[in-house]
Amino acid sequence: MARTRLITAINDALREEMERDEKVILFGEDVEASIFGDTRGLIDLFGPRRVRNTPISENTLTGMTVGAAASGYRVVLHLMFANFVYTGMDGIANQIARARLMSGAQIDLPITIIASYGGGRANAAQHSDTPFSPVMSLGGIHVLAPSNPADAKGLLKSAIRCNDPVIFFEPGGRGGEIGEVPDEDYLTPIGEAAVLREGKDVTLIGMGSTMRMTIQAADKLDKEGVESTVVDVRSLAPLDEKTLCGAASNTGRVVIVDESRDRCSAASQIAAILADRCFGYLRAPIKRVTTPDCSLPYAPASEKYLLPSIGKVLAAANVVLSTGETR
Amino acid sequence: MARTRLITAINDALREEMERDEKVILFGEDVEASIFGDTRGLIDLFGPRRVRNTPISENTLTGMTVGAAASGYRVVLHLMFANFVYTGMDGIANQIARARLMSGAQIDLPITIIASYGGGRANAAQHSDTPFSPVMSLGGIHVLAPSNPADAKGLLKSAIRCNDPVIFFEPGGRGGEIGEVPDEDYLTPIGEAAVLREGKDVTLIGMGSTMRMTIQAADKLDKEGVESTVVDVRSLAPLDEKTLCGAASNTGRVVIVDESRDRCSAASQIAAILADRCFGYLRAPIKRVTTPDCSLPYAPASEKYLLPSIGKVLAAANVVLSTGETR
Amino acid sequence: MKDNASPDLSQCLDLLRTMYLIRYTEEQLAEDFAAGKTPGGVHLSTGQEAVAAGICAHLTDQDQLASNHRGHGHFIAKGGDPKTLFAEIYGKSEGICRGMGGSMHVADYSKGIIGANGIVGAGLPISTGAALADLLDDDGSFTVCIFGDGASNQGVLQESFNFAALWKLPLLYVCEHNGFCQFSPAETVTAGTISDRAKAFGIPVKVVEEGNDVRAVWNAMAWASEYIRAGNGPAFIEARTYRINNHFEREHLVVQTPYRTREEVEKMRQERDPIIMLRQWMLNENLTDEKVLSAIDKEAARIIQESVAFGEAGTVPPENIGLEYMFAGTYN
Amino acid sequence: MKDNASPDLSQCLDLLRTMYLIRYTEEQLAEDFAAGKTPGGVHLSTGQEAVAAGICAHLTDQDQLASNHRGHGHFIAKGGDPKTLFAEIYGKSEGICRGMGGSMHVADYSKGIIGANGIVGAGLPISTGAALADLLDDDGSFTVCIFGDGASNQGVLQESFNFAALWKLPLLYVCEHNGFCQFSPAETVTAGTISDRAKAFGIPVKVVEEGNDVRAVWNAMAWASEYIRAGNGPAFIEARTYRINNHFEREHLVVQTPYRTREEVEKMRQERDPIIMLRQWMLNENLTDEKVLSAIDKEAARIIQESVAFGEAGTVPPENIGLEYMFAGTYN
Ligand SMILES: Cc1ncc(C[n+]2csc(CCOP(=O)(O)OP(=O)(O)O)c2C)c(N)n1
Ligand SMILES: Cc1ncc(C[n+]2csc(CCOP(=O)(O)OP(=O)(O)O)c2C)c(N)n1
Ligand SMILES: [Mg+2]
Ligand SMILES: [Mg+2]
Repeated sequence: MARTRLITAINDALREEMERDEKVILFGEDVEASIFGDTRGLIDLFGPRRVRNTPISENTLTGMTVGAAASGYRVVLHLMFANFVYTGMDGIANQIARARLMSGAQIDLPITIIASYGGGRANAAQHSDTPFSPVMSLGGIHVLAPSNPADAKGLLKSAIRCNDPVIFFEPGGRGGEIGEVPDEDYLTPIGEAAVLREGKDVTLIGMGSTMRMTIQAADKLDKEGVESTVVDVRSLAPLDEKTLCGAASNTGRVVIVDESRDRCSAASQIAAILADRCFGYLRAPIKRVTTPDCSLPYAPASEKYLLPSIGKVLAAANVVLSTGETR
Repeated sequence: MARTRLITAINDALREEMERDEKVILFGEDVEASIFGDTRGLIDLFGPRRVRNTPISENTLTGMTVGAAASGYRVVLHLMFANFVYTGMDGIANQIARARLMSGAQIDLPITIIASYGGGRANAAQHSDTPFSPVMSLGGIHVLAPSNPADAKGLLKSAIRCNDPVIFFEPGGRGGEIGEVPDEDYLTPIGEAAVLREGKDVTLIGMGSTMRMTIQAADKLDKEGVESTVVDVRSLAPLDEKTLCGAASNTGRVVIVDESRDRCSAASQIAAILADRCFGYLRAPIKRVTTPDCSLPYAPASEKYLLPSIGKVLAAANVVLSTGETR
Repeated sequence: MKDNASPDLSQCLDLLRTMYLIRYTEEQLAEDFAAGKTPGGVHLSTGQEAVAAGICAHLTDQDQLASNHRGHGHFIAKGGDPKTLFAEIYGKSEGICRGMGGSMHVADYSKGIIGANGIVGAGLPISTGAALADLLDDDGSFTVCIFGDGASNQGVLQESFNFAALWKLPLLYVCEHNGFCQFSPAETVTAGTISDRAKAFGIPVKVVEEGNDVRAVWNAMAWASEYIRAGNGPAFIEARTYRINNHFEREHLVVQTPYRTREEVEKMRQERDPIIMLRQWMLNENLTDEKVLSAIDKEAARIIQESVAFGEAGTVPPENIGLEYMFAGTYN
Repeated sequence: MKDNASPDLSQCLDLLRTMYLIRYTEEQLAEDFAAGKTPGGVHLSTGQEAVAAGICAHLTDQDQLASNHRGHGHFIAKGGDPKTLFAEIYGKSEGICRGMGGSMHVADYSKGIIGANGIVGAGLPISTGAALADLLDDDGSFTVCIFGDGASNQGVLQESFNFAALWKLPLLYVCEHNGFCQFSPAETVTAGTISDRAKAFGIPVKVVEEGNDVRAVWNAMAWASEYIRAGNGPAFIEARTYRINNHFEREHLVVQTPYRTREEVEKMRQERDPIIMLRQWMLNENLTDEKVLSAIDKEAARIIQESVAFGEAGTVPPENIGLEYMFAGTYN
């Protein structure tokens, strides 16, 4: 194990997979200079054939992945900010997510799209979205949102080796967060949530950028004598319904924390699943801590006001702890 | 009241609003010839200044609405098939849905986008989506999905008069469905669900293309002595949470029917709201009848297999009627 | 390469065969649609056969071809099996896409047919990626993207030009200019000359004014394929043709105001039928005789009838198969 | 209109004033960013002032201007109040967008400034719609869209060309070609000459080789505005300039490999500073003297200092205001 920054873990994953399989190619706008640091240095190691700076043409970039992947390459596209998912949406939604089905499974599409999401840095409305659900809703593409360096590395490696399309959502502005990362080659499986701790009183479910505050809220509750089960969703599509249901049923009291706008969020999807599959175990309303249905303003206090926070997680936890049936 | 086809009601709404306000302009691909019939004849009445055939350029079409609307026009964009929402997504998501906020409310954006959605006609994966949630998740745009001619007319008129952006989802292939439409000028308010009938046993919530089967399921249940509360959501964003909660609480047993793919669907959002706000009234798991997370195949039986149906609604109703607590 | 390169006799007969196959396919599908035999809609390419035939004559199975919503002809010309085409359009398991795609999505990756597409213009990014793969493979194969005049107004065309020009991608653009974008005459929605758009990126261009003359298309393609295979980067062919059929076979039900005259269509049918044009030329030049030509005609008709029978005899895909085809579910 | 139209003395002094205002704004913001005074990032236009000044000198408040992520200069040149600009970038309620937009979204609709934009290329569709409104209004006003060389690779540029050419939209395209697309030198991501892309649609073009010569930009714009106001449809100006500043003010923290040399930047700063160039020319031509010029300089510096003070004195927007601004909530 080594203490590693999130962005370094991602960079390591890319490097290791490019070393492992020469069919892996990477392209995107300024992937050489690497604005976030995640693709830094790859051009020096793998050269301009496999690492390509591109023009600003998101619609072509997303669609291109299909042609290259169907021709036998393992394609990594760096889309920079997650708001550009919208800019290149046709390729993602109308092509990547359904080309295999439409072909009657003639082809595999080993495509990984990387995009950095989230607010809190006064990047204003066009550089701060958390567009999990527009991609989750497509069906034909896996959606990953790691919260820590080890998972980021393990999930990205799985994504690249996966013969199906994956979008890898990188939590924006958290490249510096540090965690222990195994030294050996490892994969974090797609489709598995992680139960970070088990406690009998309340279940806190977080994902990606909200995981840290979720854990911190659990720590606070712990000090007050409230024991939390804490789940990191990690894979938003496919969702690990079994683990989520198990964790929710343990306590019957659930708070889901997701930076997406509330409407049709990952949090809402999880709540819907629980309200169906674990209904009998629920003891209190399922609470969602999400961003209200609003784009993020520039002014920091106005932006912060809308985003999930430890305080909001605790407030929601207190509601579910104090309402509903007792055990 | 007059018996009117759905597509005629929509055409009437467009004509009446264009007559009422000469600032209303309409453009889109082949809006003159009108592939669905909804814009038929408008070119003859209002001429080529106000009714414009456009090139195939969805990204520009959606973005253009912002420039024209901010300049004082009331813009109607016909996008043809709802899958082209993805093709023109940047304009919708990064511009239309947030331009007002980013400007500090300097401008209003009276924009109406019309798109025809849904499967069941072997149109294959790229012409059959029900992309409610990618637009619902944006926050800054109202989302309407009428199920009958009267609501279609009333909601479209409201959309055009609304000083905010609206997407109007037209149920594909149902233009011929007939209903009573008031003779006088009327508006159907945005943000209000309609309770179509009240019954004490189960609450069936439908929207747009699934409303008909929802009503038919209710009729069948009625014959078996099961009384349904039936709700037509109509406005997917904003959602009429009050009416939905009231209708759900009446029976405590809820089935939500939505043609979207399940993940992050409108159905999931409604389920999440109910699991939070009406928890104490729920007597059974909340069931969703949606399309599995898969694009629609061409082969009719394989397509049909995935889509909601009366049978699936009844099966879900029977589950919620037979599980959970009795009253 | 000589500018007057011309197909020899056997090549001409192959071109004729291909055009007949396409023609009979489309005529059959028009009937099938009218009879309710195709579950979904079809966009037919009757009258445009020369483009598909002339272009694909220069391609191998290693070369790739991306097509559009009007893709039956491209599929057949590129070597796709009409049997699997009919089975597909009839929605059968034996279809090339196992009934999952239908008319707008026919693809046979084993033949380098990387897909018709229901999104106008979407073949352009896809073939840009395919051509990138060709470049990396460096095996002399290249990718062709066929698209319509209407598709030319999708910005991805110019985005793709830019990639192809910058990276010298082995990519051929073929604009099948049939004069209409759905129900809009081209000049009402398309400014300027489409091939000029390619020139702005330094991409060399050939405009085939008579795109129904399969020999002219063949000739332009001889130039383009030689140019691209030599590693020079992308090229562009604009072929002027005409759509004899409706835009789609439901058209008469939905379009109430005519966007072209019956006379215009009739004139085209009579004067610019690519099959008649090629036959006539061969006879005039005394290259062959009616007997040979008619044998090709009959043989094509027979193949299509067999294909129809194959399609009809096909089985309905298992209802629940869609979800299975979504993902490979495998890892490398 | 004469090809050698040239700004007169008072116009030159106005141009100088505008360029000073922009320069001092950007220099101030560079300091502010370094000092942590701007909540978000900033893209500065130091060295590119001539384009903003020369273009906007020909515009009225009725004319509209859509800009990009590097939009402070365009805002000021088009008549935006630096006070509300600073307040905006400081995230204050008194900001032109009430602190909701920040640097990348400055807009003043009352002045026809229809918005900077954080999505590269997005100004193009928006200004196409604005120009459609101009066409319908038919009041002689027109719309300008300023975008970078990098933005030229977004397909919406050509989509917009097509609309503008077809509908004769009163729309001026201004490509502010500063040689870089973020950290990529233009030639590595942009094929051919951008203005050729406009020509393909029949749109007339002026390339200003020395886009740091404000008089040259002014001259091109005199032509373009006269051409467009006369109802001829769209026009295109490509102005070659150079970005002296970082791409954004965080650049040195994220970019480890230099994409240009210090010497190149230094040379540009010394030899092609648009402010120095204009001053020098006026003095050489004996049109004015140091005193007049220095008064303009000082006046601009004072205005910006006042603007900074205004911004600093501004109030923080109510936390919960975002939701309120989302929708008008009204009906017609
Ligand atoms: C993105 C998108 N927009 C619109 C359509 C609807 N549509 C199908 S074919 C067509 C016209 C295409 O014209 P062209 O490219 O010239 O091809 P042609 O039909 O003439 O062969 C249109 C608008 C579509 N399928 N996809
Ligand atoms: C759709 C989109 N893609 C990428 C970016 C990131 N980005 C911001 S500025 C920029 C470069 C723009 O270059 P250019 O248009 O030449 O303008 P300049 O910065 O040189 O003024 C890029 C890639 C973005 N903001 N939007
Ligand atoms: Mg055409
Ligand atoms: Mg630039």
